[in-house]
Amino acid sequence: MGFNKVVKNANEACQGIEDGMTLMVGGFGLCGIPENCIAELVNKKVKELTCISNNAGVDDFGLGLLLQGKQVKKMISSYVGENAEFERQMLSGELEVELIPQGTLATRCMAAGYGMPAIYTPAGVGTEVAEGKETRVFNGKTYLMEYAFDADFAIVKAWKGDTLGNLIFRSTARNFNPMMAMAGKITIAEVEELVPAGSLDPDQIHTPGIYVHRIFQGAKFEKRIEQRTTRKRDGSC
Amino acid sequence: MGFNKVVKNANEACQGIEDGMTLMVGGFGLCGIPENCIAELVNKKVKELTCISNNAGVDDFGLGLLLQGKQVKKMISSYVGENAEFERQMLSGELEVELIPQGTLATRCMAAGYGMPAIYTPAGVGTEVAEGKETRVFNGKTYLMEYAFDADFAIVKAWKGDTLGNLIFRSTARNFNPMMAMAGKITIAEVEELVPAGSLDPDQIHTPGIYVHRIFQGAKFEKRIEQRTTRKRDGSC
Amino acid sequence: MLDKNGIAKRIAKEVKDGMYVNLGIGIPTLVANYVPEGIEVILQSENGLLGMGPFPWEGEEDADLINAGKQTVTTLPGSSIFDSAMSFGMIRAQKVDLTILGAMEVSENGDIANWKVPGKMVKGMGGAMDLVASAKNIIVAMQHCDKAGNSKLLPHCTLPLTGIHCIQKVVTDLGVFDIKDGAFHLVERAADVSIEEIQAKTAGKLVIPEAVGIVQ
Amino acid sequence: MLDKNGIAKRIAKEVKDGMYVNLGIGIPTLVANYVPEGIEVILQSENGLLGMGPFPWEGEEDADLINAGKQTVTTLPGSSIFDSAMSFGMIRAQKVDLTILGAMEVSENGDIANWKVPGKMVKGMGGAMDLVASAKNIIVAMQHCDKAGNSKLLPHCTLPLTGIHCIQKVVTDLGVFDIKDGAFHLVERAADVSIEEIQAKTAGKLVIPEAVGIVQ
Repeated sequence: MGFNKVVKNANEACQGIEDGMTLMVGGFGLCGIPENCIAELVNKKVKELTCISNNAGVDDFGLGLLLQGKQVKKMISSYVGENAEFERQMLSGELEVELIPQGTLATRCMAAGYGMPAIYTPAGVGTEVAEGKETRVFNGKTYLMEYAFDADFAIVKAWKGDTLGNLIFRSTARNFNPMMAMAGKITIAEVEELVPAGSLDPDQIHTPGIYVHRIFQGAKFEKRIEQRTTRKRDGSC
Repeated sequence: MGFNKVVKNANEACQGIEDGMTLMVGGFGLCGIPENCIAELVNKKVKELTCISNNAGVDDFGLGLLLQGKQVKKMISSYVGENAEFERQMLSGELEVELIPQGTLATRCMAAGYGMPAIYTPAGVGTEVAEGKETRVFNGKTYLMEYAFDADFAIVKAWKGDTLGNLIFRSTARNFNPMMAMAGKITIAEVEELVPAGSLDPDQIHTPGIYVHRIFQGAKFEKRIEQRTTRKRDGSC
Repeated sequence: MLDKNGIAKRIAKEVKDGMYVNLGIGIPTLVANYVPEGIEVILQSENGLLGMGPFPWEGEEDADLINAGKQTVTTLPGSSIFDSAMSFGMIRAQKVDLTILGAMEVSENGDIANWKVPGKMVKGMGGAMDLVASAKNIIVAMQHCDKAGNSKLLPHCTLPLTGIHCIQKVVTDLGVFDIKDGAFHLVERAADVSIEEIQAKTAGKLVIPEAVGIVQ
Repeated sequence: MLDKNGIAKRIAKEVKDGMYVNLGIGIPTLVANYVPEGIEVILQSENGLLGMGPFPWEGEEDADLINAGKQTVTTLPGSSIFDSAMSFGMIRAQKVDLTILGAMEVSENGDIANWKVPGKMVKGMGGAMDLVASAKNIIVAMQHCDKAGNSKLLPHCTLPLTGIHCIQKVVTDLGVFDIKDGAFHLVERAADVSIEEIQAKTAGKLVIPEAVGIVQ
């Protein structure tokens, strides 16, 4: 009854994700990625996926795991380095890759979430990204028209979430997650901590629950670091 | 030196606002309006203003005070009731009024803040709001193209702000303030409490300081209530 | 004939469990009072509040917490606050399941006029044009006739439009009407109102099915 | 000839007090180390961080806090975090005052190529196309010639473009060049580099003013 958004686990959350679907997957690099749902998609062996995600993970983590299983037909990303299997599949033609500017990717997600069918951005004007796209001049500057994305599912990772689907992200693990959360036809959120409705300050919610259809507390978060850079205690960099 | 955004008071904050300028003024009704700057604009007697604001205040508060002083040439709003002087000036032709849908107003502010020259919205299609505007069909639905606003100053009110201009809004006093804060060529923020940089949680900042050029703690906030509706203690409405 | 509360009560039956609902000012606001037991809905107020609660207790009014009608309200556990751009974003993206609002006129093809009367002071459309242009499910609550006795269910709206081809259902003091295929389809009538009276008072094309229910 | 740190040090002089700055990967990142005393800047990282601090102390890395190069970083007092849409919104709206990035080629009309080499694995443009299309003030940091000795300051870029007519200034191991009126204008040369060498190694149109400074 009511707003029954809480599901038991990633398996239940990913019900209905089928071969050939388009998925948005949150995260920047390995930061803020929905680890539990990605693992479930690997288990599920769902195939021919189109994944909209800023990056494609590394060989043995993140979306790289789906690539290992040859589950991805097409990646729509802004940057896909750091992944040998990705490179192999791309060069062999097994994997279709559409590279688009990072801000364009973010804004096309936002457009979907905000019910705007298209947006204008100057990113890519005069480059191969502009090929086949409509351009338009406003105030003397040329912009490309870019369409809102259309995703069957959006899978995001948040820090805290409540039973009504309200989400709070932590630090730069926010990145693409809020826009994707808004943009999915069905949005799945995995959270580090699931709390009762009323536990979160209404002023501090990043994603209102209206956008989130299923929510669960992830069994485990590895939160792998891609580039561990530190200062040594002696003061040098 | 550095990021010198803190100004003493409304007088200093409003330096440079001149006759004929276009101002965005935050707030919804009398909720979340920059009371101190409005009072300063009255003192300043600056005239021929174009004000982009969802509402026009009431006769003796909010933007109504500027109307009393005949300082406004044009209002761009979605709803302007509750204001007899407004009505008089509008009917006499002294005041130009452009009424636009509330979501269009919000989104045209956002577009300015996000560097998007125009957006598409279905609001107003087939109505007089669409007159003279370009329409376009996406996926079988008709949208109007609406341009980003262009404002000389945006004047907003926040709950807390820090010396670097980071803002946090409280409850529904948020409304139009964040988008307008992003959209002004120069953005002035008056806050109930000005705190040192580092006092606010980076994850919980609604408006990053990069958008805010001047900030001060308001001398006094009346926070008038327009429609005081309550439940009686005996349980009836 | 249904009074305002009767109209609100009838509309409340259209509200399904788990819906996000936006209620306009006037009769629509009353709908919240009649949502049946066991049906949970979350109210969206387009000034930036999801999970609108009841009016505050006397003395607990918060100037910073109002609804789109500028009335002091409260939050509920699980409420969220957002800016106006996100608020209308969620409306445009059809995340709000049901919109209930008043009207001056509705036409047989689903057009609505509810914001402007030529010659009278125009206050503005507020969020109404956004709501009617975007919502997937809109119910209009209004009186069947204006004060002069003229039908408000028309072949074409005579007042400036708020939106076109957008209204699916109208509930008036006389009955319940679905709008489809360019006509008002009578679904239910008020207990003390005859089909003849409805016919007489409906200027737009009216379809009377074989079975017409009674508004309960 | 300037080494990488020399290039970074020279670019740091272009950084003015109170600027919001976005630094690309490589030499641009080094610029932060040379911002003069008394000059305060705030670094924007396009993955959603304003006020980027230094790398964390060993053992204090936070997997949730990285920069656009995916390196672990820290926040500073007054930092703010936001989503990618707002991040690129502030870039598009030119709220970021200065962008410093690397390049494979720059042309005399300000075009830049820095994301793709045909025949090689293409990793993607990341945020570079957004940055170069929007920033009002862009400085390129790069080697003057590629490993084969070919000039990277060209009449026209030969590699796929990242952006057009967008670069105002280039700092290389040989000197400092303003791009305007369809030419590279030599502003300063490295102390041990002759104007003749610069002329020999610059394929694009080069303008040598009467007075050419020495990079300090």
